[in-house]
Amino acid sequence: MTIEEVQQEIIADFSAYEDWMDKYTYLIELGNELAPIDDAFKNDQNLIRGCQSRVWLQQKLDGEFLIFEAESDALIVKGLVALLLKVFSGRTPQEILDADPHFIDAIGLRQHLSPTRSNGLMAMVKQIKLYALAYKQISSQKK
Amino acid sequence: MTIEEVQQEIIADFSAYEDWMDKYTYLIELGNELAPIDDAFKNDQNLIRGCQSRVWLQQKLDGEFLIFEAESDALIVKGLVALLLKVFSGRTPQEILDADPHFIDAIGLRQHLSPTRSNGLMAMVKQIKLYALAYKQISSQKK
Amino acid sequence: MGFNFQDIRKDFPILDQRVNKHPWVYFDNAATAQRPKVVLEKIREFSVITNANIHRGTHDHAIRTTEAYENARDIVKEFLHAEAREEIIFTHGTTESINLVARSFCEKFLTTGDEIIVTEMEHHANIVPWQMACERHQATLKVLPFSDKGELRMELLETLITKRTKIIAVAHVSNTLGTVNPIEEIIQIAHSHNIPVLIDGAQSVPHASIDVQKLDCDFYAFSGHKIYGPTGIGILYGKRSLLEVMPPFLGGGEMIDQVTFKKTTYNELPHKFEAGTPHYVGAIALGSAIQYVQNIGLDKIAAYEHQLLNYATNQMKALGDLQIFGESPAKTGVICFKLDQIHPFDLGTLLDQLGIAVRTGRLCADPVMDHYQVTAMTRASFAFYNSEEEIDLFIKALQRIRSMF
Amino acid sequence: MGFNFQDIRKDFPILDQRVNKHPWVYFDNAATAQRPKVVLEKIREFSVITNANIHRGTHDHAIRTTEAYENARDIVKEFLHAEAREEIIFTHGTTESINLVARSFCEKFLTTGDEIIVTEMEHHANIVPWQMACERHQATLKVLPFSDKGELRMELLETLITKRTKIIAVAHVSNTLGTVNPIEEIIQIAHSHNIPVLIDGAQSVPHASIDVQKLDCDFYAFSGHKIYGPTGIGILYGKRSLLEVMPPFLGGGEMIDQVTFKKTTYNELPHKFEAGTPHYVGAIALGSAIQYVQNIGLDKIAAYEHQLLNYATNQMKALGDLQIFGESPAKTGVICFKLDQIHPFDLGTLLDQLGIAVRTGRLCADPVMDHYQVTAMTRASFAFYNSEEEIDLFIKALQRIRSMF
Ligand SMILES: Cc1ncc(COP(=O)(O)O)c(C=O)c1O
Ligand SMILES: Cc1ncc(COP(=O)(O)O)c(C=O)c1O
Repeated sequence: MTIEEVQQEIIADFSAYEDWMDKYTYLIELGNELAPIDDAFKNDQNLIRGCQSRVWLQQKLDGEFLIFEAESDALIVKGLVALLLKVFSGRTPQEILDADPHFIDAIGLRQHLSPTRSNGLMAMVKQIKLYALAYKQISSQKK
Repeated sequence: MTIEEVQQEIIADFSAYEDWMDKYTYLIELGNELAPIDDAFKNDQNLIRGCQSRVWLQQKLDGEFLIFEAESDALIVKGLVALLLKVFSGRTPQEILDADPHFIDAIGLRQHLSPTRSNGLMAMVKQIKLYALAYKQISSQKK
Repeated sequence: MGFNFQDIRKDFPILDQRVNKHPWVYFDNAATAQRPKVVLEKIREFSVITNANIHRGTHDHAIRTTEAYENARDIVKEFLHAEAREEIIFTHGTTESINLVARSFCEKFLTTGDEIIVTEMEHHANIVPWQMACERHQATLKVLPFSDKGELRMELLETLITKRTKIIAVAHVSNTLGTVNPIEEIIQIAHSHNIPVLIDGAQSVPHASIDVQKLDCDFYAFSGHKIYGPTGIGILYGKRSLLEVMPPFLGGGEMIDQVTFKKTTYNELPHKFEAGTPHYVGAIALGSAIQYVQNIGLDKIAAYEHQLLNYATNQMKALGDLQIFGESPAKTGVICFKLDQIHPFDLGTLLDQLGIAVRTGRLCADPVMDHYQVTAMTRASFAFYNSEEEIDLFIKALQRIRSMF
Repeated sequence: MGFNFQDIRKDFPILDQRVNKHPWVYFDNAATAQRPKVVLEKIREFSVITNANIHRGTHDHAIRTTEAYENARDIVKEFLHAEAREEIIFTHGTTESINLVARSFCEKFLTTGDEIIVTEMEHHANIVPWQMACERHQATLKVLPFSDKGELRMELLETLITKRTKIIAVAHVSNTLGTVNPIEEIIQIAHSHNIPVLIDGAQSVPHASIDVQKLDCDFYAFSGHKIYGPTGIGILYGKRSLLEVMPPFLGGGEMIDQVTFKKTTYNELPHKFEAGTPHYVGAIALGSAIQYVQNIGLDKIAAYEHQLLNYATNQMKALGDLQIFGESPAKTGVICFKLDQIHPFDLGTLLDQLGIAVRTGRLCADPVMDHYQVTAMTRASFAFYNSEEEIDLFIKALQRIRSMF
């Protein structure tokens, strides 16, 4: 599935819930299902600091694809992190750079990504893009 | 005339003027008529500082009476100074301490004496009272 | 309850709204209070009817605005029971008030090797300015700890005081634990060593009447926006004898007497510490806010809020697996807590979905977080316009949220 | 005139009143401007509809207030044409903005024997903070004089600059002489010596559009209340590279990253310089005020005000025996003058009796008073909501008052 297809799928999933509390219940579920990352990677270097919740982000290259793992100490944030991973993990740097996570807006969770929010999600997206840019430059130098 | 009688006379004088501009014209007249004080006395020691206009106040004892001379660089203030001198100059310290210059209020110039005004008049009245207090204490010590 | 609750709610029309389809329950009062109509009316009056810059004006609007501003100072003076109006300085909030003292007092009195004492339960506003002052003057910051119950360990105070202690800064009421600190005792002990005391009153003035002369504190700071007044205005009370000898804080218009490039002399109190155009609209409206709570009666407010605190505490404890941080018997309507293992961010987000506004996070009190070894807390804080019915909604919401995890 | 005057007057209902039985003529705009309805509407909105303390909030009102506050920062950023929003600091006014720099910049960069240059025409707000800084750091304040015509003696600037010059602080527009200073040239000269420049924009932003990147100034300060916004709010623009290395000014909430008693780290820009609860209502309303003047168009405003200035200047000169202080061809709508030998206090008092509000006194510019050897001045200053008819009333009033002496 392309990034866009994944986003559409998420939007469809969420459209099943009319009530906000149900959306959050689903997010919490997603958060609970997300595989925890190894405690060893929950270090300062991987920490994306929001004022309220913390997000740890970890990346590695698998062939031409960038694999991300992430976790948060707040479950709702973790649910959102799971969605972002679905969209961004396992993509090429170029795909990541071209993508706009518009699904967040579409499912009505825009406020969680606004620059004035302090849950670290905005910073996580930025960080993912930065990694993508870095890998893209490295691989173009290799050629 | 007692202090009270002088105040009543001033109030009567001012009641002749209906228009504010006429009252101020009269004040300016009073200011112009006020005998200037000797430049030698216009020193820092006699200066009562307001932010906008300056008042110089000079005092001496004549028998049991306190004689004040004063001047201001602003004519309206000088007119008000002239009125205050009419009321307070040539009185005994006790008379001065007992007096309340209510005429200012009665002729509608209260705002010029309010503590937030910076023309130095409020400070002048305070200073006159302080001199009166000082002389009273000195004379009671002599006895 | 000693006052007509329905009437009071009418003074706060903002409270009558729905948020996320639920009736709005505002339990974030310790962060900022809502403003009654009279305050907004006053702001309107000094924008639409009368407005001019204050002081030195010779025209009608300038005179009226100046009088209203200075009248507000008198209101604050009476409210705090200060000895003189010159002891009331308008600042922009508690934070600026404390910074003013930390700069000016320390510039005058703090030298290398001196010490300052604060407590472990202070808001950052009553820690960081002192840390910065200590850094500038090579002095040391010492900390009076609190017990897990949330009470200052008063028995340690004397052991912290030395000949080098120059000032003690302590909150009247903690913004996290709600504890009402024994400031009378602290002031007495400090004064027996000739040490002045600054009281951070941000969380106390909205809930209790204050008498700075009886307390004999040397400085008292609070914010307008927490006492139902506007933002951007605050108060520093200082004893005249100290304010007189402290150097000015900010330089500019109004705080000077005469300026020449050779030598500038400063104005008298209180103007010496009020540089530039003050937030005169805010000051005037703060006066209205204070009169508003005085009209209701601070004792009545305190009693009612205490009732809310007890009601909420009991209901919350009945939920089980709910930890309350701060359980001093002397406590205002501030409850920091933890529900199960739910992260405060999640809890705050979900409460908001149910129309309930609480504050979550580190609450500008990192040392308190560290004390309890948590990364964040959830705080519900009450004002006299809140009700037991609202607490019931809150409790129901907690139960519902708990079931989601 | 390029905009509909009648419509504009409707935005300022305060102007439609009588003072002392005369139609009120407000010519004290340089002291503080009146606020259009939209500004008051915004204040109302963030008191009656939405209100919560900003940042770190997880609830609806906190989020909306935070967004409005940060949006106001973006408005200011666009208005000043700054490169980044991090370079826009909310302060409480020009005075605080300049003091912030005078404290923080000087703490970092000023050492014994260094020098600071200001000009002879500065407002006290741009003199006293530097004098205080010089005193703290044993540095010297040097002064660029102005000519009797009211223009900076630019030929002397190079002679004042030495290797020890650490900063130059100058008004964009003088609050007494009205002179628009050649700040581009000053900045160029300063930068050729690697000296940063602070511009006091209190009297310029309401009357001209500003591009801090084109100007290449290092700091730019202004006040909300002079640009039709609320009191208690102001702006400091600073180049990021400088703000980054300057130590914080005030300590407290929001400006920190992490606080422990051992070590406190500071937040990123712009928060590093915004300690405590900001005057968020004021900041949001300032955003509205800026949008309001932008909608009218600052170029149109400037052109119209210039027309008023010329009209008034010509009428006043025609009175004879009237001295105008400041006759630079580059001038805004500010006229300081002396009529016959009439004391400004008298003149101001009598103008007020005729409904006309002007400012009198030393105008927070003692050195300007000393330059012309007067104890006070009378100042009429115009805004775009003033008219030639009002100037006619003013001239008639001057004639009438003159006849009284
Ligand atoms: C040129 C200039 N600088 C600074 C200030 C100080 O501004 P504020 O009093 O708003 O801080 C003023 C206003 O009086 C001014 O005209
Ligand atoms: C105890 C305490 N001190 C200081 C402050 C800071 O007040 P402000 O942000 O209004 O300056 C607060 C408010 O958060 C507080 O609760």
